[in-house]
Amino acid sequence: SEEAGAPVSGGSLTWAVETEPITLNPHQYAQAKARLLVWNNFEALLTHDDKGGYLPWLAESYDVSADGLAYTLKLRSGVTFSDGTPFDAAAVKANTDLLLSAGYAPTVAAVQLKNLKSVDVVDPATVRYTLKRPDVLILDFLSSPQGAIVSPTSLKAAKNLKAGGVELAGTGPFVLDRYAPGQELHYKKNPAYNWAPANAGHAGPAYLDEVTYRFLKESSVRVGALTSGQVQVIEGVPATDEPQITANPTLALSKGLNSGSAYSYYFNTSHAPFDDIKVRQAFRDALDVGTVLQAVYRGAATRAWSVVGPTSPFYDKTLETTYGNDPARANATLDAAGWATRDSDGFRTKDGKRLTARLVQSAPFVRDRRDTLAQAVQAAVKQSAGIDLQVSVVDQGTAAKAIADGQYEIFDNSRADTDVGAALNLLLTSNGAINRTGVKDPALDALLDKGVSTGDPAARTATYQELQKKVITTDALIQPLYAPADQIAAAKTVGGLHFEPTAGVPGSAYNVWLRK
Amino acid sequence: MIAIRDLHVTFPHRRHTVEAVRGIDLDIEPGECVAIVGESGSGKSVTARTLVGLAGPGAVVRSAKFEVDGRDARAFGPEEWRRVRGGFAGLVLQDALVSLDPLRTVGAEIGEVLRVHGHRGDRDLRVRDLLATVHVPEPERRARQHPHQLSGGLRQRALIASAIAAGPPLLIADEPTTALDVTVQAQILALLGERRAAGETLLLISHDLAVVARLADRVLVMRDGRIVESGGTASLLSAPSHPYTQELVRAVPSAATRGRRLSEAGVVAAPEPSGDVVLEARGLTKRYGRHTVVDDVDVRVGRGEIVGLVGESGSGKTTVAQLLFGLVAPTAGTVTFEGEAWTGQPERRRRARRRHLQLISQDPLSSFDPRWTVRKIVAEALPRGGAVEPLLERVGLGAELLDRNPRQLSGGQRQRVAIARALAPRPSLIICDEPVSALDVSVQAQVLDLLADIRATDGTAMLFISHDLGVVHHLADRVLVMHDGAVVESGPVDDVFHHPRHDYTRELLAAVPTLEGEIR
Amino acid sequence: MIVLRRIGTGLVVLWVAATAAYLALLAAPGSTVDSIIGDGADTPLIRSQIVQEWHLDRPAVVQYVDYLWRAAHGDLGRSYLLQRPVRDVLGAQLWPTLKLALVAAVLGIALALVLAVTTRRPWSRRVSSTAELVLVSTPPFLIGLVLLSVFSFQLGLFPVSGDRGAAALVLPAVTLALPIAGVLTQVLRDGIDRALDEPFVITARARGLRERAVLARHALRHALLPAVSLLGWLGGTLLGGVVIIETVFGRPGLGQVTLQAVTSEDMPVVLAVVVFSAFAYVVLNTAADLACLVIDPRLRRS
Amino acid sequence: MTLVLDRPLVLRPPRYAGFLVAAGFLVLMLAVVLVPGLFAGDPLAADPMHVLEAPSTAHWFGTDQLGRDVFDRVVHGARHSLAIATAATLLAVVAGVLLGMLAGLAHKYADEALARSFDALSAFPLILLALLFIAIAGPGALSLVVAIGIATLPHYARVVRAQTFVVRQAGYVTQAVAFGRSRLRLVLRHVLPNVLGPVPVIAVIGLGEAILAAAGLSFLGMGTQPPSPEWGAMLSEGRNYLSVAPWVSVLPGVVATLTVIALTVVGRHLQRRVEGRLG
Ligand SMILES: Nc1ncnc2c1ncn2[C@@H]1O[C@H](COP(=O)(O)OP(=O)(O)OP(=O)(O)O)[C@@H](O)[C@H]1O
Ligand SMILES: Nc1ncnc2c1ncn2[C@@H]1O[C@H](COP(=O)(O)OP(=O)(O)OP(=O)(O)O)[C@@H](O)[C@H]1O
Ligand SMILES: [Mg+2]
Ligand SMILES: [Mg+2]
Repeated sequence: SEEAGAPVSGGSLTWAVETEPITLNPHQYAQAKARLLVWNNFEALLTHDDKGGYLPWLAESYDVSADGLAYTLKLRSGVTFSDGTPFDAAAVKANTDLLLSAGYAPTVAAVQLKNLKSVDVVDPATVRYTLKRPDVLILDFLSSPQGAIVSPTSLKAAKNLKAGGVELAGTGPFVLDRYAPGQELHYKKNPAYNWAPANAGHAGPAYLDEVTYRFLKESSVRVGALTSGQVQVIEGVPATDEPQITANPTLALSKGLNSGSAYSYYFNTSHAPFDDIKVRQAFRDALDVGTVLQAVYRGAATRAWSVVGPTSPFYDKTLETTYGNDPARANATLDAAGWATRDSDGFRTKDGKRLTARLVQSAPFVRDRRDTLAQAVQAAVKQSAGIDLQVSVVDQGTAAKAIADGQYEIFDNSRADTDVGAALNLLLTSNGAINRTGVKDPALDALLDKGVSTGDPAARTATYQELQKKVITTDALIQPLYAPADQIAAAKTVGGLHFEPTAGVPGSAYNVWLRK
Repeated sequence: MIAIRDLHVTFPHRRHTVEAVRGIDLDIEPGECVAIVGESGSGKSVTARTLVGLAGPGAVVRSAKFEVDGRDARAFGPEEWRRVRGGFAGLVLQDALVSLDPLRTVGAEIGEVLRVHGHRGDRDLRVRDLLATVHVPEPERRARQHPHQLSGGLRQRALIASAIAAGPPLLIADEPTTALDVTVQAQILALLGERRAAGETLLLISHDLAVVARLADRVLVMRDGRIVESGGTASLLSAPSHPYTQELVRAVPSAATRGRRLSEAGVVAAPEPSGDVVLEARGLTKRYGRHTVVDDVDVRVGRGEIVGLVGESGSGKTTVAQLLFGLVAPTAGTVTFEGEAWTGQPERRRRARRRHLQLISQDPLSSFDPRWTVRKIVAEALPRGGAVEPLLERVGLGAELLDRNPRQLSGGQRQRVAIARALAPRPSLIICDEPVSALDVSVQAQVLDLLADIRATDGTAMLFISHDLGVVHHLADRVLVMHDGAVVESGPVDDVFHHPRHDYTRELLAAVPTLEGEIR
Repeated sequence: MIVLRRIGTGLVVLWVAATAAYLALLAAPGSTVDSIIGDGADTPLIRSQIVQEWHLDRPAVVQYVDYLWRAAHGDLGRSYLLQRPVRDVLGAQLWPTLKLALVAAVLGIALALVLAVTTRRPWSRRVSSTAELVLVSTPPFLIGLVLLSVFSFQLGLFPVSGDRGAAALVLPAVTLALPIAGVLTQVLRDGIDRALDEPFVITARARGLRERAVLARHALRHALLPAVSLLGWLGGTLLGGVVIIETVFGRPGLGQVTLQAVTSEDMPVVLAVVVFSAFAYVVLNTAADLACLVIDPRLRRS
Repeated sequence: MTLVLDRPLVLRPPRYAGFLVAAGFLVLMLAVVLVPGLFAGDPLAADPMHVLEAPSTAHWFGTDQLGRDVFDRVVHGARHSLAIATAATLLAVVAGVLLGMLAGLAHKYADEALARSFDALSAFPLILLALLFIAIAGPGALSLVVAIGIATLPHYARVVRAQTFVVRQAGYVTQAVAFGRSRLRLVLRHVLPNVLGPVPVIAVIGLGEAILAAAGLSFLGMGTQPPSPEWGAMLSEGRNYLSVAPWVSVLPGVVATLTVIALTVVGRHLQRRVEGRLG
């Protein structure tokens, strides 16, 4: 903010974060909330710009062959890992080969690198990625945490390779020198750092001498820690706590919408009642998403109209206000669909069966008060259309079993992939890893394939907009709810806080400074 | 030293106020030994404790005059009372076995008195001297031991040592011999006699006239918080004037009372033994681990016969009873009951014959199901269709008790209910394990009379276990003397008690305080 | 000899606990693979890789024996979720929890001793026993929330959370200590009452001892006996308490690890926590037995 | 007879006043459990316009994050919380009495094995044991019931086992042997009724513990599922709003505490009565 003045070097910052990463090895990265930590000490070959394109980072440039099967990257020279190992093509290949090796990172190998054939060292400063079929998402991988390049020496030496920690060395502007599980991560400045990407805000070493990230799971506790001056920055400020920040003249609040898919309810079309499109439409008409969001998030949530997040370049704005909040139509549709009778509790029934939809939430992954939101939705659809939404928050094993056995009618999810195509592939392809709608539609699969076969932004936008119209309007497969967002609250003495372009999550501490 | 007039001690309660002491006068002159006797609950202990200002929580003490050591104690504050306690009067409490702190050494307990009363000099040395004074062998070692490592007699001695540690001119001993074996009891009495001979003042409290008779100059008889009679020991015991005192004196069982009623004037018939054997045990032996508790014991009980079993605590009397009853299997030996094998049989086979062998224990209360009424308890023992009332009448209980819970009965009434229950199945033998040990003399007299009556009318045989030689001599036809698990002597009571052949029997007999001996 | 037998039974309890927990977790719905995948991507390829990595294709018996064998050698396995040796995971969290538990225990015990001894007069006793009743009847997290709300949010006297410095320890330790103090005070007071009913106390008074000395030298030691035998209970309460207290105060520690492990079915960690808590119980109970021996000479006989 | 000495007498008489108040509270609770509709409105009625409002005459306990009336939820929550606690306690009592008596009557080795397994079971903090169970069976009311039932079972089993030992050796059982009674009859007529004596009283106090345990587990998110208004779950949900709306979590907690206190007071009173009768 303005009060922080011009950037100055030095100082140490304490930043309270919501989530303790389950792993500090970037290759194993699986939590969007951990992303702001990764880029402190690790870097990828490319990075996102704010228009859906890519900028070189540890690479100097990249080049795609005409058939879309070979990606050749020229690497930056003069870069060294913090353990002294030089950064070169061999290091890049070592990283990628490790990712492809069995048992190391199954998810990366099976999803992000599923189309990768090989990585080759062309010369010490050049690598080539060869694909089995065209897949522009390889660029997204190359700029993702999983694509971060770790010192091959430290990869070999690490005792707990998958957990990572201080033993893994990266090229980033900070070096992780202390990890107290359950408590905090401590980074110190890498004085030799001199290879920031073009959009980083400045060049050369980071401003701060040290950054400490403390893990404070409870939002009230984070806010309390900030207002009492124990920390200077926090992330994750729930709506109810926002007034405490905004009312305080020494604090500032900023928000960023995340990339990827919107938080949505996916209808399970493989059995009744949502195998009937009328019921799916009626559910959406029965729900006034705006009011529900207002109640739960007190105006702090951004309503989503599509499965694609509103900040994505592929977002189809024309979908807005085309459906929902029409109880009369919902009731008429349901009457027509045969759910015309009501039971003693006021729920609709058909052939003696209640119109029930089960939503199974896995407790460890519930965040953003999505359980509360579910209760609000529950109350709303009951009231307006007599739909019985049953919400259960269960442990991971039970949730996995419920999903595996098809014992659910609604699945809730949001994905924080930087390229929404990655999320849509997982969620909507016939054999997608998290296809919970049960949809198997060749036309849909063709669209999804087309979306990743070309790197041309305009062509991709057209494809994905067609796809959005199909799943939202034509098929009513999805009830989008809100666009996940991140919040940063900080003392006004802190400058340079920002959200990562495209991803929309809080950025690393590289460009942050502390007024003296 | 002590001069008290019209002392009242009451314990106010919300629902019922207990008047423990109702207007007694008490004077103790220096060098005198005064005794208070009376039945349980008559207010003896409360009186004794009131003398040192420890009447009890919430007690209200009123008196016309209360002088301790010539000063008016009614005006004493806590500090003055503290100096009286231990300094002027040493108190030996009633429950000798639990009156020393089990977590501290004997030496520490005695030393504490010395410290509190400002003893100068080597305390350990003084503790050892004190222990030696009360005849504790190896005082040095004993001083370092904890109470549980000492026998009952030694504990009582240590307690007396702590009471006299600060050299108080007055020693108050509340039931100093209760719960001790006769031989030990005799030693403690000898110790107290020694102190009295040395010219100390003594206030002795007991329910046992015989104990008192040996030591006291003066006796006060207490009942219901009042003193009913007092006077010189010899005159009071030989010619009691108050009916209650007369009753007390008459009720003491001994050789002289054989064939006589204790609770009233009259005689009891003793039938001639028929010669049939009801129960016979041969070579009974019981070992627990390496410890032999019962060692090669033979018992024979004839029809209609009362066989006494005496011995000190721990000699194995109860174990013999359990072996005969068939609750515990003997390590060796056999029991024959009514001519058929009794031991070595499966319980299923014995069940039908069980009714002919009954048991009466020392603590009747615990032998009743706490939820049951008297009626139900007795009815359980009756053969189908038997009536309860006549049975109760036989043991001298009215029908008004039928629907009471045993807890609402007095000790004597409880034991009568237990006897009624034992009689119900018309047994041929009743094993009585210390049936009167917990009872006051007068109540004990009634129960003993009842047992004698039953034998006379029903011809029920009994094995009568007791540590009280007087009781056995009064009631039994034959006696077995047990010592360390073995029977050392047996025979007709008069033979054994008048002409003991075994040393141990002689020792036992010598230790028994008797009224007759003192009165004559 | 006693010690050897204690260790023997201790080992049996440990083995039973570990085995029971192992069997129990085996019976849990969803496979191990499910819990490792969590809400991540799920394809047959990923599954087969996980099976390979964790050797899940072996028969259950072999896995169990292997688990016992490794556990006996101090290797508690690797966390499914955190990808680190369980020993490291627990080791790192042990100290914050231990610190909290120790401070709370000391606080609770001290408070109980002071209260039990000082509140012997009728009115103070009544006030204290009412407070104890309230404390033992209140859910610990409510105590925590109220303390947090008043002392941190409203008054700002203590840091809201975390594990930094002594100040951060105050509220959680007090929260944990209060119910303990409540229970212990009741036990101690009851023990003192009982001891004061014993004849040896009258004897002590009859020697001219001051009431204070009777309490300190005689009654308190007797009251300590039942309190000491609560040591095992105390350990359990502390261990169970930290699960909630650490959540309320956002502190790191075993409680957090346990909760995370249970919800994400991180079987190796859950098992380790079970074994650890059984271990703590065995140790504490042995300590309690020994302490009783020290206090009460009557028990030393055999 | 032994004497009761030098303990302030004031303490002995039972506190009837406290007992009566507590008993009255429990009667009220019972009424609330049986007909919650009489005392409060719909616990699920959300009102997005009145979210997190402070206690007032319209909403005695304020409103929660969805604009539901906290008082209505607390009243209806009584049914959930008390039902769970009662079911868990019943389970523990029945299983505990059976196992405890079995151990008390069994042969040395069987008894030893059972006693050790009670020990092993109580080696775990209740919360941990319940968590373990929930890890297997998943969260939910039924899991809570079984978990708390299992976790509190050793408590009853131990009391019953000890009591069985006492009763087994009591004079009246010996006496019953003297009348040639069969073993089964002995157990049914003498042992069982006398062993059961202290159980109901412990169960009343145990009920309070079960409420606390259920609340604790719900607080950790292992209990009943939203939107059902269970006290612990309400506390847990409300915790997020502690700094802005403390009433959402504190008031249900206070009601839970009062219930537990009332149960303890009544239980202890009964205990004194029973002991007074027996001793
Ligand atoms: N602290 C007390 N509160 C209420 N009543 C008491 C108290 N102490 C004694 N009593 C009552 O006072 C009466 C006299 O008791 P005391 O102990 O003096 O009898 P005792 O003659 O010593 O009997 P025993 O031979 O059984 O020792 C009894 O009825 C007893 O119940
Ligand atoms: N079940 C048992 N296990 C081991 N030792 C036992 C057992 N029962 C009794 N004893 C021991 O056997 C000895 C005799 O005990 P018993 O009860 O028969 O004595 P007693 O003569 O009835 O004594 P008292 O007059 O005190 O009742 C005692 O030393 C006792 O400790
Ligand atoms: Mg007395
Ligand atoms: Mg005996």
